[in-house]
Formats: sequence, C-alpha cells, structure tokens
Amino acid sequence: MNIGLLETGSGHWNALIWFIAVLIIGAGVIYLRNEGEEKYKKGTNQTKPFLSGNPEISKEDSHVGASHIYWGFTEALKNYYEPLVKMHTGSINDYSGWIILIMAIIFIIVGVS
Amino acid sequence: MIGEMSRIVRTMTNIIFGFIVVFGFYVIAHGHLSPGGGFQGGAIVASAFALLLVTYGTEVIQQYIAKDLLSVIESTGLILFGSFGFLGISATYFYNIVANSGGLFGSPTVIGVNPGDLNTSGTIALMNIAVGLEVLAALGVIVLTMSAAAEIIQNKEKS
Amino acid sequence: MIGNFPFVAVIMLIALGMYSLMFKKNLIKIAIGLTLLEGGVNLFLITLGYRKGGVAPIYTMAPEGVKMVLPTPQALCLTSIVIGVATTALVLSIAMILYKQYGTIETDEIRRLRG
Amino acid sequence: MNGILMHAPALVIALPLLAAFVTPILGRFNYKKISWFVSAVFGVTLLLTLLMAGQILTNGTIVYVFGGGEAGLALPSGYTFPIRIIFQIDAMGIFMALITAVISFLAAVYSISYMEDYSGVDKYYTLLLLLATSMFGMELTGDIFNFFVFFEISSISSVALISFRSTFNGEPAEAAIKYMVISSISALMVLFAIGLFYGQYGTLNMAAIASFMQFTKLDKMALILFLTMLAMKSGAVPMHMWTPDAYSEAPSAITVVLVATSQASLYALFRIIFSLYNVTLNTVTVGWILIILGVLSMFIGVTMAVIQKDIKRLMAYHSISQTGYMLLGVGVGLAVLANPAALASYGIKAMEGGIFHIINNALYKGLLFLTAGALFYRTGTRDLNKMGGLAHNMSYTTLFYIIGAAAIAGIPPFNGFASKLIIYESVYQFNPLLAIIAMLVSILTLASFVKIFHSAFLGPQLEQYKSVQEVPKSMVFAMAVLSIIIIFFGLFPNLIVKYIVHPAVMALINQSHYTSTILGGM
Repeated sequence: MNIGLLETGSGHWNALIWFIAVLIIGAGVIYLRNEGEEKYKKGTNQTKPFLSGNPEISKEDSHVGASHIYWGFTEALKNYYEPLVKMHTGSINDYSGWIILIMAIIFIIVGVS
Repeated sequence: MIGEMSRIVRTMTNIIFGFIVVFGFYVIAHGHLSPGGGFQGGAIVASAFALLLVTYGTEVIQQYIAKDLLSVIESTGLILFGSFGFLGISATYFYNIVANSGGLFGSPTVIGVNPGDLNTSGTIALMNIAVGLEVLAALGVIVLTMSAAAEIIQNKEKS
Repeated sequence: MIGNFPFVAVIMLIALGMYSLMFKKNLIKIAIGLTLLEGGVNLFLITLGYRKGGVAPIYTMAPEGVKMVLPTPQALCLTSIVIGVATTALVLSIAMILYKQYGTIETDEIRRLRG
Repeated sequence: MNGILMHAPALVIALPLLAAFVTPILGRFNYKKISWFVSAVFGVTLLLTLLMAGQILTNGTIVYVFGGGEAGLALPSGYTFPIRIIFQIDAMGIFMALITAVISFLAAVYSISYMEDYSGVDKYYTLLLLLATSMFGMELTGDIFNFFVFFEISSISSVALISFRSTFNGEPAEAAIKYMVISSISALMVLFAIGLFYGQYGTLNMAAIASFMQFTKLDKMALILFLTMLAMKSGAVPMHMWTPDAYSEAPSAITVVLVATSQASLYALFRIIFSLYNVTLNTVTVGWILIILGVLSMFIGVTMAVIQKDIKRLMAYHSISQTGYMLLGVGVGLAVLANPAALASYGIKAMEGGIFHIINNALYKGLLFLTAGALFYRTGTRDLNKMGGLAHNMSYTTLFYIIGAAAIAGIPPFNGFASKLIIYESVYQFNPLLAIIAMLVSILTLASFVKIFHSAFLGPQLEQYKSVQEVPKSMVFAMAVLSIIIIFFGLFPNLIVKYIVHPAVMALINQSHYTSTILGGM
C-alpha cells in the first residue's frame, strides 16, 4: 500500500489510514454515546447548566466579543506585548529605518564571516 | 492653476505649442536612429499638454482634450506594442521579421558608420511609434487628472 | 582617482536618499528621497558603462575609429527612469488622495494603521 | 498544438498583457461582461501553464529566447554567453507559475461578484492582469534585469490595487503609500545589486552569472542587498510592518494575489541564493540568517496575530508567520548545502517541506482571505467585535472557513499538516529547539483561528445580520475549488511531493544543471 504514504525524513504519514482510524474511533464513540447513561432523565434539573447556583445568562449576553478573547493570555504576557505593539508605529520612516537597520546588521554578519 | 495666465504667456504658448508637438513626434519617429525613442518623444508631447494646462487652466483645456480619448489612445498603443510582438511568432515572440524584408521600415541596415536611413530597423520603429502613442496619452492623462484634482483641493481650501 | 568620483557621488546620493526616507516627515520630501535614491542607482549604472574617451553608441554620423561607451547600461538606466516616472507619479497621486482624506501629509499623523 | 506548446512561455506573458490593454476598450462597449472576459483569459493562462508543467516535468527545462531566430537557441554560434532576454523555466519556476495561475484565476472568478458594485472595474481588471503578468515574468525569467522590470511592475500594479477603495476612506491610500515607498526602496536596491553583477561579469543572464560567480566582495554586497530586499518583500520580521497594512486594506480578491506576489519574491530569493551563488557563498552563515529571520517571522507574526481585532489584519500576520516556516525549511537546507551527508539525510527533506509549504500556504491563505472577503461582502465590516452568529446565515462560508483554518493550523488530514510534519521532523534533526518553536507557533495559530471562528461565526444570530444571505455563486465557486485542492493535497501529499515538489527542490540545489541548459555542457 503506497497510496498516500508520505516519507517525512524520519517517519511516515498516511492520511488515508488516519482517515480510516478516525472513522472507526468516531463510530465507536457514537456507539457508546447511543448506549446512553442510566441515571439520565429528560425534563428534570439534570438537563440545565449549573453555574454555581447563579441564574443562566441569556445566549445573547453570554457571547464573548473578540477583544475579550484570550484576555488572560495577553495579560500574562503584558511585558512581551507592550514593546512589540509599540514597535509597530505605522510611520513610513520607521518602516524604511527597519529595512536599512537590518541591511546593516546582515552586512556586518556576512562581512565578518 | 486657476484661470488663465497673462497675455504674454498665452501668446508664447500658442506659438511654441506646435513646435513642441512636432519635435516630440520627430523624436518618436527617429527613435531607431538618434537618441530618444517612443518614451522620450511621448514625454515631450505630454509636456506640451502640461504647458497648455499651466497657461489656460484646467477647465478650458478639459473642453478640448477629452480624458476618455486619451485613455483609448493609451490602450491602443499598448495593444499595438503587444501585437507587433506576434508578427514574428513564426520564429519567436518579438522576432524582428520586418527588418530587411523590403517593405515599410524594411530596408536592409548598413553595418558600420553611416548617415542613417529612416526606413530601416523593422519592428523596432513600429514599436517606437506604439510606445510613443501610449506614453503621450498616459502622461497626458496623468497631468490632466492631477491638475483637476489639485483644483478641487484648492477650491476646498478656499471655501 | 578622479575616475572614482562618480562612485563617490553615487554613494552620497544613495545616502542622502536613505536619510530623507528615514528622517523626513513630509510625504513630498519622501518622494524626493526616492528620486534621489533612483538618481544614485542610475548614475551607478551609467558610470559602469563609461569607457575613457568613448562617444555615444550611435552609428548615425559617428566619427571613424573612436571607442564607444557601453550601450547596455544606458538601456537599463532608461528602463529604470521610465519606471521611476511611474513610481513618482503614483506616490504623488496617493499623497494627494491622502491630503484630501486626512488633511495632512505629515507621516506622524498618517498612521491610523498600526499595531 | 505543437506550436502553442512551443510558444507557451511567451503566450503566458503575452496573453494577460494584451488582455490587460484590451479590457479598458472592451469596457466601453460592454461594461458588465469584462469580468467574464478576464476570467476566461486567466483560464486559458492556467491551461497553458498546466501544459508547460506537463512538458517540463517529463522532458526537463524549457528555454525560450525572445526575439531569437529559434525558440530554444540560447547561444547563437560565436557567442560564449547569451545576450537576448531568455525565459528559462525549470521545475521550480513552473511550480511557482502554477501557484500564480491557479490563484489569479480564482481571484478573477471571485471578483466577478465581489467587485460588481464598484465603479472603475475595467481599471481594476487591467491592474489585476498586469499583476499576474508580472508575477509570471518574475517566476519564469532567466534574465536578471528582466526580473527587476517585472518586480517593479508587480509593485506598481499592486500599489494601485491596494489603493483601489480609497475613495471611501483614507486607509487604503495610507497602506498603498507605505507599500510603494518600501517596494521602491527594495526595487532600487535590487537594481543596484544587478549593476554590481553587470559591472563585474558584463552579462545579465542568470545562468551566465552563475557560471562566472567568484563570490568577490562585490558579490557579497549584492547578496546582502538581494537577501534583505527580497526577504522584506516576502514579509520577513522585522521588515514585515507593511504586510498587515497592505493585506488588510486591499480588496480581498487582491489580497489573495498579493500573497502569491510575496511568494514570488520569496522564490526570487531562493533562486538567487541557490542558482546564482550556491556553494560559493558561506552557506552556514547565510543559512542561519534565513533560519533566524524565519523563526522571528514565525513567532512574532503569530503572537501579533493573536491580539488583532481586524479579521484581515489577523490573517495578514499569519501570512508573515507562515512565511517563517518556508524560510526555516529552506534555511536548514541551505545551512547544510555544503555537507552532502547531512543534505541527503535531512537537508533535502527540510527544503521539500519549505517548498511544499509555499503552495500549501498560497492555497489555504487564499481560501481564508476569500472567506474574510465574503464576510466583508455581506456585513460591510472587518471588525471582529461587530460580527457574530454568521454561521446561521452563511453555511458554505463557514464550511470553507473551517477547512482553511484547519489546514493552516496543521490539523490532519489537511495539506498544512503534511508540509509542517516534514518541516518538524527534518528540522528536529538539525536543531531540536527550532522544531519545538515551530510546533508552538502552530498551536498559537490554531488559537487565533479559533478566536475568529468564535467571534465571527458562533454565537447567537445578531439583530443587524438577520437578513444576511450566502454569498453569490462565483465567490462560492472560487472558495470551493480551493477547498477541494486543499483536501486533495492533504489526502495525497506524497503524489505532490514526488511529482512537483521534489523536482523543484532538485532544480534549486543542482546549480550546474541550471547553468548548463543555457551554456551547454560544462
């Protein structure tokens, strides 16, 4: 079977085998899910989400906007992000300055070696 | 750019305009013999347009030189340039098949120092003409558009 | 020594162009900086093709038995000039649009896109 | 038939070029139909490119001499190096040309509906055709000055296209002037480097320069200029700042072509390093420069992408980060170029990964930008904060977005996974740390695309987007074609690597083959 077998230098990868494996595992999962849970009863409090006793917020209000996604991530990396965002000044002079700076650096590196 | 300039400038422009245009076309036509060629000649003709614009103001000139017409000339010049390349397609694209064939621009070229013959060089001369048309139209459009836009900005500042 | 003067001029033109691109805040001055840069590069190409005592490489009415300078760099330079005209026209027209929309051509104030 | 095949290299350039100038005249008679005309022209170009690809992959390099008495006659008798403009198309060149052909065809098809309501569409199509022509020129040419001319045409036409929407607000013009200044600097410095070559070797043909190459001090200087300027044009950090500006403000169909343009610059960088210099240069130093640029691009690109709020800006930062993968893969290949044992054991594989990633990136990045354009077409905004719940109305777009996002994040079985896996495994043998960074970047990529998915597609249906419909058919068609190619590449990556990517890599590495096709047997 050489169809789809990709040599990756130190190993192999075959998307078709992966695909078949996903199908088998998926079928297993669906089978287990259809078996069902014995204690589950429809229409009781079991089906409602539990938010530490607080009332559930409506779907419209609970949608997180794009600016708030990964808030913790950016907050934790504040020291990394602040200078990085400051670096992107948006001024044409800085854009050309960076090019000339990098050109000088590469000039030194290649010139020395 | 607003309004016309003084009578002296207008009179001089009227006299000199024709000479500039003729010289521009001379440079285009002699591109394969002397310094110059399509681009330079076209730029000279376009500079005549710029002179008119400076002298008479944008509004007057726009009545005489239509931007649409210039755009069509520009595209035509470029299409001609591309199509002249196909003349030599029996050998390769851009092959100079007209040269030394005896027809228009087809006289055999003399090797070495010579006084120059306008009727030589084949496709090169044809392409010079095509490029000349394109450049005079394109630069004309640029000059016209920019002066019209400058006028809008100036009026905005005044108001 | 004197033959190297054009190269010194090339370096100076390019350095001046780079300087105005990096430190001048006015878009028109940036356009001038680009033109300086282009002039420097074109001068470099032309200087490459020069041979001492050479004449223009045109056979029409050329004097007999005289060296000619290399025509190829001149053709390259001409192409580069044509492109330069297009570039300059484009930069200036966009600067005009920017002035219409932003009311300024200072690069410090033209930076709504950042971050 | 035979004649068309023989002249295909010229026709690929000449057809879009002529069509570019026919379009404005045609637009006077039938304004509505020019979009179909342009798409047809791109379709024919795609067919020609495919024909050429078949020819090259079976019979080897094609040489086309412009204005010569015979198409394949590079050296007329009595000449030691060629003087005419020559197109020299090897496996690497046709690989890039295929990308250009597919992407520009789909961009034109997408534009049929996308640009319908704009005025001045004839000029838009003229510029699009010119941009495609210039990209073909950059990829097929064997003449270095010719490359410069096409390079400049590409920057001028793309600048005009970026500023196309500047009648509404100033931002497109701002992005355009930044890109113009930057690309003028790069083009002029490239011209300076070409002057350095011409001054030393007296020729402009790339194969001839390669055979004369001594790696003197001036060659070193030319290398530095080429390296910096072309890396900048392909968007390597820290010279990447123009990328998010230009990509986000251009019309979406153009952004897709701009991605292909920056990859054409990347191709030129590889071509100059491998075919012109090859082992004469200090491969370890230059290889490490490429690797460091690549790692910086990957990491800074992706971390900046995570915090963006503009959908197209976010994707633009990702294209910087994906460029990093290509630089990393090819940089590793370059670093071990002088070491045949290492080159055979993982260098070639790393380069295969990098080159394979170019086509993959063009496909899924194209698809993602097209979906972003579809969202903009229906909602009129690019701000992620203002979007939400669009999956209710735009089911096809959602599906295509999922495919594109999964592919860029490297989720099997899509194509991004295949090329990233090759890069990870081969780079791991070179330096494990680099492979770990590459994997980390892949995770962050997934995170930021989940962000778009959550804020634009998921959530309850918003009031203002109740009446939003699926995008028109031509846009769906363009996205569907890209998705199908992505899935095919993901399921059968070995075919692509074996028949397209591997010959391209060998064409890059094998410098003597490149020179001998022009200059005869060495």
